[in-house]
Amino acid sequence: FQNIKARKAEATQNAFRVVEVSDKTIDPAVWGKNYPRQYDSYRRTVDIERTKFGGSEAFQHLDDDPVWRHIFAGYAFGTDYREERGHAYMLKDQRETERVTNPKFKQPGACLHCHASTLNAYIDEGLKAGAPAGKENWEAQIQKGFEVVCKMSYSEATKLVEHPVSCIDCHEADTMNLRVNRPGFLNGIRALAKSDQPTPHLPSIERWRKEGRKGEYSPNTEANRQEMRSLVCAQCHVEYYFKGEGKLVTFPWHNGLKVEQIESYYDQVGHKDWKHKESGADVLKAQHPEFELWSQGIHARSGVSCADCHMPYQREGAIKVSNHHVRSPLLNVAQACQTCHRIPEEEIRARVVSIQDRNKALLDRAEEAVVSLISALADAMKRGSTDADLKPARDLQRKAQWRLDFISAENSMGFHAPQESARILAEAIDYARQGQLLVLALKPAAVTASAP
Amino acid sequence: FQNIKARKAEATQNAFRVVEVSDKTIDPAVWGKNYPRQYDSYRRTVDIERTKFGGSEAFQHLDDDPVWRHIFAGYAFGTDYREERGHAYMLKDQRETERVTNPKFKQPGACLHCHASTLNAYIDEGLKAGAPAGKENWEAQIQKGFEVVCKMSYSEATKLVEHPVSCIDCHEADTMNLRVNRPGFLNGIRALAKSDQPTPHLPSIERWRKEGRKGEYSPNTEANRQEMRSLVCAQCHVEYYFKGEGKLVTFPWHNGLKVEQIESYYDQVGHKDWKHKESGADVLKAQHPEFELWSQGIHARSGVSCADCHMPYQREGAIKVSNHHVRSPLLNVAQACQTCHRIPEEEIRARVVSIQDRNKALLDRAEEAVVSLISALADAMKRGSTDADLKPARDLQRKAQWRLDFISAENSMGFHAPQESARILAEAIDYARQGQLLVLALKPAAVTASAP
Amino acid sequence: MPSSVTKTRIILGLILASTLGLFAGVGGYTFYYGQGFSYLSNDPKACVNCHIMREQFDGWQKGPHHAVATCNDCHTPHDLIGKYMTKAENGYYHSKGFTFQDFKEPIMIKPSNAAVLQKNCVSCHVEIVDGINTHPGDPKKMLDCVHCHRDVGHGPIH
Ligand code: HEC
Ligand code: HEC
Ligand code: HEC
Ligand code: HEC
Ligand code: HEC
Ligand code: HEC
Ligand code: HEC
Ligand code: HEC
Ligand code: HEC
Ligand code: HEC
Ligand code: HEC
Ligand code: HEC
Ligand code: HEC
Ligand code: HEC
Ligand SMILES: [Ca+2]
Ligand SMILES: [Ca+2]
Repeated sequence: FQNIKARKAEATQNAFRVVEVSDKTIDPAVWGKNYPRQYDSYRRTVDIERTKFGGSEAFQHLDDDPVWRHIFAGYAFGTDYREERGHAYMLKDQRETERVTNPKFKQPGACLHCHASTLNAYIDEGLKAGAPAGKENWEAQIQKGFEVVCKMSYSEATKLVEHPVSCIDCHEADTMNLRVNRPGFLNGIRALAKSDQPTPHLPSIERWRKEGRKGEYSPNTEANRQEMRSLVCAQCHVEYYFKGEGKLVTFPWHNGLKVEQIESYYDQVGHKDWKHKESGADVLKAQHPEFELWSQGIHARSGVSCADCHMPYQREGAIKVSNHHVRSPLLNVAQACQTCHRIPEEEIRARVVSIQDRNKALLDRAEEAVVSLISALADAMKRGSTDADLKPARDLQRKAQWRLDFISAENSMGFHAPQESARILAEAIDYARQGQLLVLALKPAAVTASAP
Repeated sequence: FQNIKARKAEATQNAFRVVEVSDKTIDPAVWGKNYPRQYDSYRRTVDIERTKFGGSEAFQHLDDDPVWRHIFAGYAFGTDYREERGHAYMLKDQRETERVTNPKFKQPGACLHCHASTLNAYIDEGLKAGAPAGKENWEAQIQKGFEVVCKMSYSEATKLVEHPVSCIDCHEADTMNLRVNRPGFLNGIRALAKSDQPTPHLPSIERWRKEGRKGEYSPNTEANRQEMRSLVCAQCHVEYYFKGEGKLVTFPWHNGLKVEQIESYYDQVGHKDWKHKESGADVLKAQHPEFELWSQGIHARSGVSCADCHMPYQREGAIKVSNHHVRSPLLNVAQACQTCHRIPEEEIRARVVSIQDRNKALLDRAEEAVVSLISALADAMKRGSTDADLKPARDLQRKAQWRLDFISAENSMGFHAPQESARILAEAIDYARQGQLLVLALKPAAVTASAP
Repeated sequence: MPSSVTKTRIILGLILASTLGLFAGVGGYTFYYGQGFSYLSNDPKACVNCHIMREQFDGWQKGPHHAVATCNDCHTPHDLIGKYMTKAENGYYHSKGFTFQDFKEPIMIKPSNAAVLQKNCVSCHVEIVDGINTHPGDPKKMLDCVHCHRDVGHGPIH
């Protein structure tokens, strides 16, 4: 009966603070004294466990599927691209990847935006650079420091931080309310709000528009709690590029969140990530567009947030706390899914796998098409076709590869929006094959080799 | 008192019968005397109302999207292919379509399997043809009569029937329980049961297999009620072909219900629907695979039956009855969707439209690819390429066109299984473009014209 | 029809049985401390004594039946004997689960209790479902109310 008593006690107990924490407290261990349950689960992000397509074992994707060495030929990702793992590793993995350690890549401080607890580093650098002091200038300080840190060299900038994402990056210290602070995100979500793209999954943006688009859309004051449970993740789990010489981390949401809307933004600003080594095409790299893909799915539309699945409530004795062991929900189906889907665990797993297997089959198909186009272009170059000849086919490679990579770099293997992922891959296939047709139409006889 | 109530509820059919109806009663008006509510809604299937992609206005698809005259070139469907409408019209529309009236098509009695209340016609013809009498030989009589009727000429056979699908085609007269009787379906579902393809949405088949596959799987005795609420529809809303000289209506489920599994069956038996007039390819025609596509979707997996959405319960004064006005659920969202999805009607519509719009965009893309391949083949033939040259590309047309038509002929514009539909269309695009590459590789210079 | 005397005997016996059920689960102290006797009442609070039932209670309060049906109306048979038998059995699981915290969350209804539930739906709604062949209790022929009316008890789940 001890524990029935204990449980009655717990029921009436709420976390009271043993130490003071403030916006300046970076070390999660200190916060942990006040919130031991959240802290304990937070620390478990070091755990390593694999799932069929995801999980937290940092295997080398380039060995897993060597085709990608071709697709990334001439780019940093062609040297080292691993499966991502838990939050605890984000800083270490960035510091150690060959994409950083290999001097020829000269990475900027911008990289840290999403790999460390940078909030206070931004504020300190901002103040140093002359941003006005005082809480009311909080964002001005962040934005200023952000500009300073982005253009630093990575080796210099990384000295300014010591922790992976920490409590302070998602929470406001006094109230523990969720709070977003990443400048790349704040600027990106405002650009999205300014556009006319419907956002049924982000009602606060549609409200802000209806109420006359006054000033700037500000998530921390306008978004409701359920939206914030996704927006804190959208500070990092998104597509981005480094804008101009300042290397400013920029989220390309100005025309909307869909794959072709992001592409149209890149085309407008004339952005390319690199010139493809084998085909000579100006191509784009997609990075972890979880937020963007989720936005197109039925869960987002139904108001289901990232945290609902990746940080589900977990009973700790009498009270329920958010599980800060952020990971694949497939490692935790009961809490992550069954609260909403009252069906057996095996059935839930089977549904996910059938969605992911379909997506994987299309992904392989699209890979094959894109690689065939790359070889076709390479052959044509060898045979001396001119840039003018090849321009139309290279443009198609850019379109096709962007779509293929968008779904490949997205980390749910299509789950976050199954139909949309399939649509995107279908377009990737179509553009790649059309590109092959253009090449073949150039100097036909010689290239039949590269036909499938 | 509770018990009296309970017993009342268990009494299967308490709507007391004013007239006797039996398995021989074909005329729905007679049944209607006992079940006026169901009869009234049944008669409303004459109503005409359009939805964005469906509804019951029998417009001419070939005018709506003339591309299909090319795709169906040389086949009956190239002359007349309309949007389908309510059950009340099924016999009339069949009798009046140019696919029947135009003598050059010589349609068989087989056509009636799904367009009239044929149960008693089958039984009578069966008995005449010497099938053993007596209720215990019910199915033997049906199968025998089925063979007789299928090979008759349409004009001869159609004299044997006078009603569209009627009560007796879905119900057993004494109990009013659902009952399936169409021989094409009975044979098809047994073939499926015999295969090893998982059927998570049809638990009774998996049970029959687990229990040692004794005898033949028999839906009327094995399937539970929720399954029957879909199986009665699967008597007709399925892909089929006429087997051999006997023109037996056959459901190609021997290798499973997926698009490529049906294709593999047709390849095994060497079936083609016609030789394409412009390209010379041996192609297949897909017809209304609603049951097959639904089988791949999340609703089927969740035990949601056709009747749940297309015949939802409707309050009629003190009691509720199944709405026999079978139609687009979008004309009846409140009953069809909202009991399960407690969200505003406009939001439900918006979700369907976003799924259907995505599907339509892919459908247009796949159409363009298939038509490009057809033109490429036609050009090559003009330039005198041999059948041997063209065989590989024609095989790809068969694969591509089969997939395109499967989703086009299916009537939910992708809703019944959104991701699966997109997957199928992606494959259609890939095969069609690969076919173009093969043609282009043959006699290149001359055909650049047909490149996109 | 048993005489009123034998009837009270039966009831007393059943109370004992269900009490034993709880004893079997955890022993008398839990039963007493967890306000076991109120478990035999119709008061929803009897259920919510276990904070574990809190969610369902909150849901029920928001649900359409709040005003018309209590927990027992849906979750225990409406005839006396079955009622206390069910409670004895569930009492065992519940106390055991609550004490040893060995039950799986989220809590999901067991098939046996789902059948009880279905019977109760039908018995209250016998008029409106009069026309639709409900077949309560027959797993093959039964039309599962909750398949479509998942949220009547505890509000929308999503
Ligand atoms: C409805 C549940 C659900 C929602 C909502 C959801 N996810 Fe996921 N997420 C999943 C599933 C399931 C997977 C696949 C996991 C696997 O394959 O092991 C996944 C995978 C991921 C992965 C890769 C995990 C791994 O194991 O490698 C990341 C990162 C991710 N999601 C981030 C997000 C973000 C950010 C959001 C919100 C913008 C989000 N998810 C919303 C269910 C969800
Ligand atoms: C400050 C940036 C940042 C924020 C904020 C952030 N993430 Fe992450 N997340 C990362 C990085 C970086 C990784 C990869 C770490 C690595 O591989 O070393 C990651 C990894 C993950 C993974 C993969 C874990 C695994 O086992 O593979 C999941 C799932 C995930 N995050 C979900 C979320 C969710 C949900 C949120 C919001 C509640 C969130 N993240 C907030 C940066 C962030
Ligand atoms: C806008 C946020 C953001 C920025 C900026 C960012 N990352 Fe990441 N990074 C993530 C997230 C989220 C993940 C986990 C998901 C994934 O791996 O796809 C990740 C994963 C990684 C990983 C582990 C998986 C892998 O790719 O091997 C490495 C290494 C990495 N990032 C390095 C970098 C480097 C180097 C830069 C700068 C050039 C950078 N990141 C910039 C958000 C970011
Ligand atoms: C990647 C983002 C992220 C990080 C980092 C993070 N949290 Fe949270 N935390 C959340 C989210 C999301 C919630 C749910 C908030 C809500 O529902 O309003 C939450 C909720 C909480 C709550 C409220 C009670 C609960 O469990 O729901 C506490 C307390 C908390 N976190 C403490 C911490 C502490 C301590 C740390 C650092 C050790 C931390 N969090 C780090 C995202 C984060
Ligand atoms: C907070 C509630 C909630 C959570 C948590 C949740 N879902 Fe869902 N899920 C929904 C809703 C709402 C829908 C949309 C359909 C509907 O309205 O019922 C849905 C739809 C689905 C679908 C069908 C749509 C599709 O994309 O194919 C699948 C599969 C699914 N969920 C799986 C999962 C899995 C796996 C998890 C856990 C990783 C999960 N869900 C977590 C609420 C949730
Ligand atoms: C979850 C609900 C749902 C289920 C289950 C379902 N359908 Fe549908 N069905 C729809 C919707 C929505 C449409 C699209 C209607 C439209 O576009 O107007 C549709 C369209 C159709 C159409 C074309 C209707 C028209 O207006 O032209 C037919 C025929 C059809 N379904 C038959 C079936 C059959 C047969 C089954 C079972 C094998 C089935 N459906 C299962 C929802 C459903
Ligand atoms: C005996 C064959 C047969 C059976 C059984 C059958 N259908 Fe049909 N159904 C048809 C035919 C034929 C049409 C087209 C009629 C026409 O266009 O003239 C049709 C049309 C429809 C339509 C389109 C209505 C419209 O307005 O466009 C829907 C929806 C539909 N059926 C659903 C169902 C459902 C659900 C079931 C089972 C409860 C079912 N059908 C049973 C043969 C059948
Ligand atoms: C296996 C069942 C089945 C058989 C056999 C069948 N039909 Fe149908 N038919 C349907 C269904 C279901 C529909 C409604 C769905 C649709 O139109 O796609 C339909 C619709 C039609 C329509 C109206 C829409 C249109 O296509 O113009 C015509 C006309 C028609 N069928 C003629 C025929 C003819 C002629 C034959 C024989 C060659 C035939 N049917 C054989 C089931 C069948
Ligand atoms: C296309 C198939 C089909 C046809 C034709 C059909 N029904 Fe039904 N009927 C159903 C389905 C499906 C149900 C639901 C049965 C269940 O839930 O077990 C049903 C249910 C019923 C019920 C039980 C009460 C109810 O409403 O659910 C009655 C009575 C009934 N139908 C009468 C008729 C009458 C009278 C006719 C002819 C005028 C008819 N049916 C024609 C499919 C059909
Ligand atoms: C008898 C219950 C039931 C009915 C009726 C029903 N649904 Fe669903 N629906 C579900 C279930 C169960 C899921 C799977 C996700 C989940 O578990 O919540 C789902 C999933 C969905 C999804 C997400 C999956 C996908 O395919 O994208 C959509 C959209 C949807 N339903 C729309 C509809 C529409 C529109 C109707 C009416 C035409 C309808 N539903 C009728 C139970 C139902
Ligand atoms: C002693 C604490 C306690 C009390 C009092 C209690 N419950 Fe429970 N209940 C539980 C626990 C623990 C579980 C989970 C048991 C399991 O899943 O094995 C549970 C599970 C259930 C379930 C779902 C699982 C099943 O067995 O079907 C239902 C329904 C239920 N309770 C209803 C009730 C009702 C109605 C009452 C009041 C008459 C009640 N409970 C009183 C602790 C309690
Ligand atoms: C003790 C009697 C009782 C029991 C048991 C009961 N109900 Fe009810 N139910 C009612 C009454 C009385 C109403 C009318 C309440 C109102 O209209 O506000 C009602 C209303 C409803 C409604 C209409 C309100 C809504 O949610 O749309 C539905 C549906 C319903 N019940 C289904 C069920 C189902 C399913 C069950 C079993 C899981 C059930 N009922 C159990 C008495 C009961
Ligand atoms: C296949 C889905 C389905 C099943 C199964 C089902 N219902 Fe319903 N029920 C409905 C629909 C749809 C309505 C709404 C009818 C209307 O609004 O005209 C409804 C209406 C009701 C109502 C009246 C609601 C109101 O607003 O007054 C009650 C009570 C009810 N059902 C009880 C039950 C019971 C009890 C069972 C089990 C025997 C059951 N239902 C099974 C779909 C279903
Ligand atoms: C109107 C009928 C009704 C009433 C009143 C009702 N429930 Fe329920 N209960 C349900 C239904 C329906 C379910 C879901 C069963 C299922 O999912 O199949 C359920 C499920 C449960 C579960 C299991 C959790 C789950 O989702 O499966 C528990 C525990 C529970 N109820 C407890 C209670 C308690 C405690 C009360 C009183 C506060 C109560 N119920 C009142 C109808 C009711
Ligand atoms: Ca991972
Ligand atoms: Ca129609």
